[in-house]
Amino acid sequence: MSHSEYNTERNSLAYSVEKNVEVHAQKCYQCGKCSAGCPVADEMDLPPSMVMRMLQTELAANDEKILRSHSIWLCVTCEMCLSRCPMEIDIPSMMDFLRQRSRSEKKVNPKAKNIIAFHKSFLNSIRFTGRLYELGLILDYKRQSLNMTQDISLAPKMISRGKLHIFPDIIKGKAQIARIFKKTSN
Amino acid sequence: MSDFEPKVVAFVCNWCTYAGADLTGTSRIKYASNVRIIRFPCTGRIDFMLLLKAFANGADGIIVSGCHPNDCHYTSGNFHAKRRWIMFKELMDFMGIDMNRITFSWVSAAEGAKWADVVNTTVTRIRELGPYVSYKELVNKSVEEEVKNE
Amino acid sequence: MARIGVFICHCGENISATVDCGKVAETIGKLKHVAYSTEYKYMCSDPGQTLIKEAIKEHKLTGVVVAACSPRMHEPTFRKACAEGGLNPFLCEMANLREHCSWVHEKNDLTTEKAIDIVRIQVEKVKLNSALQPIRVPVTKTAMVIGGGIAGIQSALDIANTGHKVIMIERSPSIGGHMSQLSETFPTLDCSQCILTPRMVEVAQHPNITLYTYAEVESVEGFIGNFKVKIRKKAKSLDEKTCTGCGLCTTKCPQKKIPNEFEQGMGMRPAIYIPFPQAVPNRPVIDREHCTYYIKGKCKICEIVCPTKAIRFDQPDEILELEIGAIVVATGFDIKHADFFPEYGYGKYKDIIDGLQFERLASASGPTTGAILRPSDGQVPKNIVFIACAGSRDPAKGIAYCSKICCMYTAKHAMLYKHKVHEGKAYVFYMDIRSGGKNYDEFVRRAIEEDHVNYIRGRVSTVFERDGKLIVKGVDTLLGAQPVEIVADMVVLATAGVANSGAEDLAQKLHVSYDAHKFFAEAHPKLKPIETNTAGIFLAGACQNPKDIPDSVSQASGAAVKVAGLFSQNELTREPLVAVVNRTAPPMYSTCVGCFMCQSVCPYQAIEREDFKNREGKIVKTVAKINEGLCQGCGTCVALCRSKSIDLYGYSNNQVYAEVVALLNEY
Amino acid sequence: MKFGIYPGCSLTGSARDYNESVFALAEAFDLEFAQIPDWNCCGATAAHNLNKELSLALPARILALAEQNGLDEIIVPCAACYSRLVVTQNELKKNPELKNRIREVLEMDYHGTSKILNVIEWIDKYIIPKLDEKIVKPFNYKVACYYGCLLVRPDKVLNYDRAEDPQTMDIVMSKIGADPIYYPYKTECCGAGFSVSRTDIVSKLSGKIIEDAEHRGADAIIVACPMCHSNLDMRRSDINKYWKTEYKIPVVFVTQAIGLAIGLSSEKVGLKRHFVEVKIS
Amino acid sequence: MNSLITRAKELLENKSVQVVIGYEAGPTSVARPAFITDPAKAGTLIYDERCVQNLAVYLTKPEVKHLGKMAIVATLPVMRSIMMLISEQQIFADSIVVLGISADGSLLDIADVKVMQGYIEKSDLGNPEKYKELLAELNKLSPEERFAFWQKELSKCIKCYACRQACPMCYCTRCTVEVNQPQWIPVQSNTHGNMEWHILRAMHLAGRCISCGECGRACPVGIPCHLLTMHLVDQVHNYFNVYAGTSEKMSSVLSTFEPNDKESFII
Repeated sequence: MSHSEYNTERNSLAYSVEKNVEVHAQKCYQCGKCSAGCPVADEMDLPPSMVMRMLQTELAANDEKILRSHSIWLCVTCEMCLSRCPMEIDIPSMMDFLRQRSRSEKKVNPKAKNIIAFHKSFLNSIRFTGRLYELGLILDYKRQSLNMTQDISLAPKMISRGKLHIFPDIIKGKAQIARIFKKTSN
Repeated sequence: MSDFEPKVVAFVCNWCTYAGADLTGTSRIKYASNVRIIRFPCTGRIDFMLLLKAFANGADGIIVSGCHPNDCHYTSGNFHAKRRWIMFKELMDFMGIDMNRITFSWVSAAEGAKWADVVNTTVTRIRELGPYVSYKELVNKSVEEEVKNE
Repeated sequence: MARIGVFICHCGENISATVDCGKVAETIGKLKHVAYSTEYKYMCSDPGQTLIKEAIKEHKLTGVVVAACSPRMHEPTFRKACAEGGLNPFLCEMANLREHCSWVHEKNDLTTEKAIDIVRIQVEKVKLNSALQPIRVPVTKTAMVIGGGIAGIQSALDIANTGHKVIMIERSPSIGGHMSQLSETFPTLDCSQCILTPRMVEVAQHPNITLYTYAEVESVEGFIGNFKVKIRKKAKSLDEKTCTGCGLCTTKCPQKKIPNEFEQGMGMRPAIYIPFPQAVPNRPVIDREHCTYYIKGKCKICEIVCPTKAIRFDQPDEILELEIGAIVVATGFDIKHADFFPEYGYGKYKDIIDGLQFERLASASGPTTGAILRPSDGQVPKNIVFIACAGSRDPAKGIAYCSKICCMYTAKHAMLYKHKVHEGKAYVFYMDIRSGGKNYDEFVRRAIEEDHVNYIRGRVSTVFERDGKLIVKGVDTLLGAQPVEIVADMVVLATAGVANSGAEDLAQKLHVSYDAHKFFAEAHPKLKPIETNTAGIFLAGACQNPKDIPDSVSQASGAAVKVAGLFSQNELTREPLVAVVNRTAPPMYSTCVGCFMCQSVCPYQAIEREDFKNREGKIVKTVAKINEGLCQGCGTCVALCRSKSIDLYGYSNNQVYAEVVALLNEY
Repeated sequence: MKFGIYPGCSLTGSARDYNESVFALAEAFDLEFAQIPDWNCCGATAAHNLNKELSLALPARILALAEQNGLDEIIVPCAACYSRLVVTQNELKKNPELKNRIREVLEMDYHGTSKILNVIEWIDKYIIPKLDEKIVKPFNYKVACYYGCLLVRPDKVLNYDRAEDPQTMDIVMSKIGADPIYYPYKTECCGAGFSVSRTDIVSKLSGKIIEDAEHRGADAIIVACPMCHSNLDMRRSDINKYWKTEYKIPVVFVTQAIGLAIGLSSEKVGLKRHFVEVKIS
Repeated sequence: MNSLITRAKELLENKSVQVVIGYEAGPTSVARPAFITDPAKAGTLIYDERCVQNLAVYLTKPEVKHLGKMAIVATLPVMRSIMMLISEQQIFADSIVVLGISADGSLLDIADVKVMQGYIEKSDLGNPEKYKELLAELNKLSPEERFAFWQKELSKCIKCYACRQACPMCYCTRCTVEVNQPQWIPVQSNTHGNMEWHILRAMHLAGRCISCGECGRACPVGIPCHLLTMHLVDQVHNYFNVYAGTSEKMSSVLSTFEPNDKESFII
């Protein structure tokens, strides 16, 4: 079997990662330096080096575990892993891809609910105004996350320090922003 | 076309393909007897003009073969040959000369079986293509032209 | 008029079972210029060879074709027979009827036809063969060994013991190399100095070895057997013959704060110094860069105290010109230092040291007389972390290869530490343990099982300092990348082995290839690991890639055998199958037009420039010239030359052209 | 040469203090810059987590607007926005097909020619040369310079400071009289995007950063990123609750520190808006 | 082209060069080469659309070399020829003054080889547009049609070797066609031998041709032989990503290699 034939038969997650973000999981030799430097590794169900290893197996069961993991949502994109990786593997880009894939396949880990709720609220906020409306964001997030009591004491303090607008900033190009959102929705 | 026996000439390097063909012999692997081998020290030595001369002298097919990249006895002769064949092939294609009649291959001293395979596939292909009539006609016509000019 | 003799061999029945040898002999016999054609059962047998010898005389043959087995088998046999029969051996060719015909085809007319063609090709070729004489090159039986580490020492002694002269040059003031810096050696833990020092002394005392320390190669010209080498003997600023090596000057020198190279910067030395107590030669040199006299123009205390008046401040560098027959390159390696590692603090933490520094700490003759102490405060480290693969296998840092020796010396370091600090804890962060070698893996197991060194599989992300301790952050990848944080007193980096400084420069002077990492390149990775692509120059030790002592020593002895083999002859004879650039009468001199594209295809740097001058001495033409000492006869230049000014003996344009024509024309 | 500024959303809201100090410095040093007209949010972490194309399109619109208005150099005080803009510029430069696609999405021309400066680069280039003569109150404090993630990583793309133990902010601080301490947490992550959604993680990570600075005797943590600031300052009570501590070390923007050194009032540079009281003046 | 004349005059007057190679008006619609040694005659120099010949061919001619240090009016193909000739050690960079002419016909200030290299690198180095179409058309034909096309064209060849004489890169003092041991190329003109000659010529120019088209212009019977070398220019760029004549230190494609050179036909 030639290499090219082999490639066309692959439909693993690792292959998708290669195709979409040019990150080659096979480059990883499991030194663990990414996990060692990752600020949230101890919160993760699968530290970054484990995600790499599971991708390498190209087994459907492992691909599934990755897409359903909490880890991919806990990655804060601090880029420490990439900056120290001896093989220069772009784990942050890979994580972005895995998150998007996890969502598109509806495999999001339930524990990541709040994180995604926040991201969605954030994008909702700018979708209609063009800029972030922080108060709106907080209220929308509370609605989405059903986390009504959190930060209840923060908002008044922010307002008293002039750090929270009561009304949103709406840009002139908001229609264009809406179109951008529409065209890029996947 | 059943009695057509193609003439195939093989230009090979001494260290890999010639030795590989020796191994085909010591392994008693049988292959088509249409091939005639010409030995060179290295593929780097093979002048592209010789390939044209082979066709001009009636060859229906040609094999050019040497050491695999990185295995050249002289370190880099085959790399230079490779570039030469790339250019040659493109030029031949552009002039409409049938490159299906030339097989380029890497056959190492350990690849006795591959040598037999290279010869057999080439001979089979040339058998299908038939004699290189257009080239032979060109040569014959040219002889006539010369006679006319004189 | 050519008179060719053709001898068809039956090879028992190997050929005659499928090829009609009689018909071949008969058909060939009718060809133009074939004076004699015959067949015989075994051409390679004595009677067969006699047949050839007699026919040469009887039929006044000008060329011989033996149609038998592969020339790769018996060409030397038949060429020798021809020579004995009075014919130049290069007027003999073989037609391969066995491997290329009888063994690979069925018995039929086509096979016999092919056999006839095969013989015909060689007949046409041999008509155009020329009588060639083997190339003879005289051999200067003096070897030069560059580098005085263990590889150079071994090679020099082995060559010297075969009775040949050796010039050893070493750029530092003493021979000994990295091995002299080591404490104990794996896997036996015997003391490095104890096994090395006697060999160093032997070099100094050997009647066949001339040692030049503080010397470097300036230039190399010529070719195998005939190199002309210039070396620069840097001024030591003293008369070595007068100096007794008493060392008084070194104790009185007021400049004492120069980082000691031998101690890897962990100790200080004066400006006039002997690198280490066992140095060979045991004579000081003045480091002019740091000497007060050379900087400020006054001091001269060494001169005042010297009991034998040996100091020579105005001594110049000396250039020596040497005739050398073979060269062994044994320039060794270097390691990356802690400042190479941003994530481990760019070298700013005193207690993060490299492997060679640890060797000095562990050495009984080192700055701490063998006690493992923190460089920062002289305390005994209670927790020590060894980080393997520091820089090696790290493409991001430009070093993709494995440095090979680190796994073993890290195990040794951890062991030595545990032997000296019994209550201490030693951790090794590793990725893989590469301990192939005799008794090597057993050694690593001992470190783990008997000395309780804690091996953790994972790479350290960062090390930083807090409250005088080093915080080492890693993971245990065998526990699902569980975080590991060790509060260490000292960290030892098993840093990558890299090419020695100046390796590239030297390789260029020697015209020897080197790889992307500036390590010297061998001629063939498997079958010519000691040779370089320049004939007569050999490699020994870690200048080729990081190597441990046994490997370096083995290769050094191998290189010595190569040299001794070369020196076993007074002249080198080579097959004259080399390329030649034609020469014509002035004013043309050659049809070569001097584009020198051949120079860039030649793998052997065999193509030189030849200037032709007119009567006024002005250069009127520059053309290519093949150095037949270097040419290996690949012929790539021949096929490239547009004006057909280069040809190759044995495979000339005329010959190969005739073969093509012969092959296909009707007969 | 026309200079533009892209403040980003935070600077109009939760990081107004930062905004005020940037503009105060610009005023004090006679530096002019035009806000990129009608700028939009860069999309921040949310966009690149959920939608790659969107995460490129939003910053690309900002850069396209800058080009349209002839702004050759854009100052981006927010480290997060800075990172998104540079990464986008780089990504589109590498991939012409993607560039065309983004142009389509934007319905605007985009070339990626504007030079993007982060706040330290801006200070280095335009303030440092005229700084000495303006200093009236040297900032004589021990400071822990905290760079966070996005100012230095990915270093090969940003091409700004070294990723380990960066120095640019330390140098700026020492120029106004401060004593930057050795601080290994310089580039550790504060929790960034989890500011709202995972305050526990933010408290944990930011707590370590604050603890080490206090432990090493710093008088202030200096930052150049509104996200880092909000995590270390606004979230201080959560942090103290999480670690059961009473950390009081103030968190000061690098621009605020310079402002104080050249004699601007603490109101002027926005110090009064901080949650953790800044007893430095 | 006053600036060109002024510059040429100046060079000759202050003896920086002994000869200026340029163009002058001739009896036909095409300008002819001029070899100006007298500053007073610099006024006859012209540069306009009539000036098409690649003057670099004269740089290696002994009779021109004998005149002394040269200045040469150089359009892009001439500059690239000069680069090739320097890299192949046929001329020396310091023995020649380049009077560069830009694409719009104005005089360039080419102070040295570096400047020339900078100019070349900025220029479009592919085959000229007018030939690209022809090449594309030929490539669209079937192999048999191409074979027929070239047989027809090459049957016209009279072996006058004008293509060789016009080419700045064909500077060998002895050409392969003059070798008779063995006789690589038949002396007489016939279609097959003509084809062998043109293949030889194209191969010898592979990686060295700078797309000036001079060979085709020179052919008295109108064989588009420049298309052969230009096709290889495209292929060299395609396979090895280089154009000839861009640097004085460049080695030709066929005398160098990369271990990872890609091809798809060697089995």
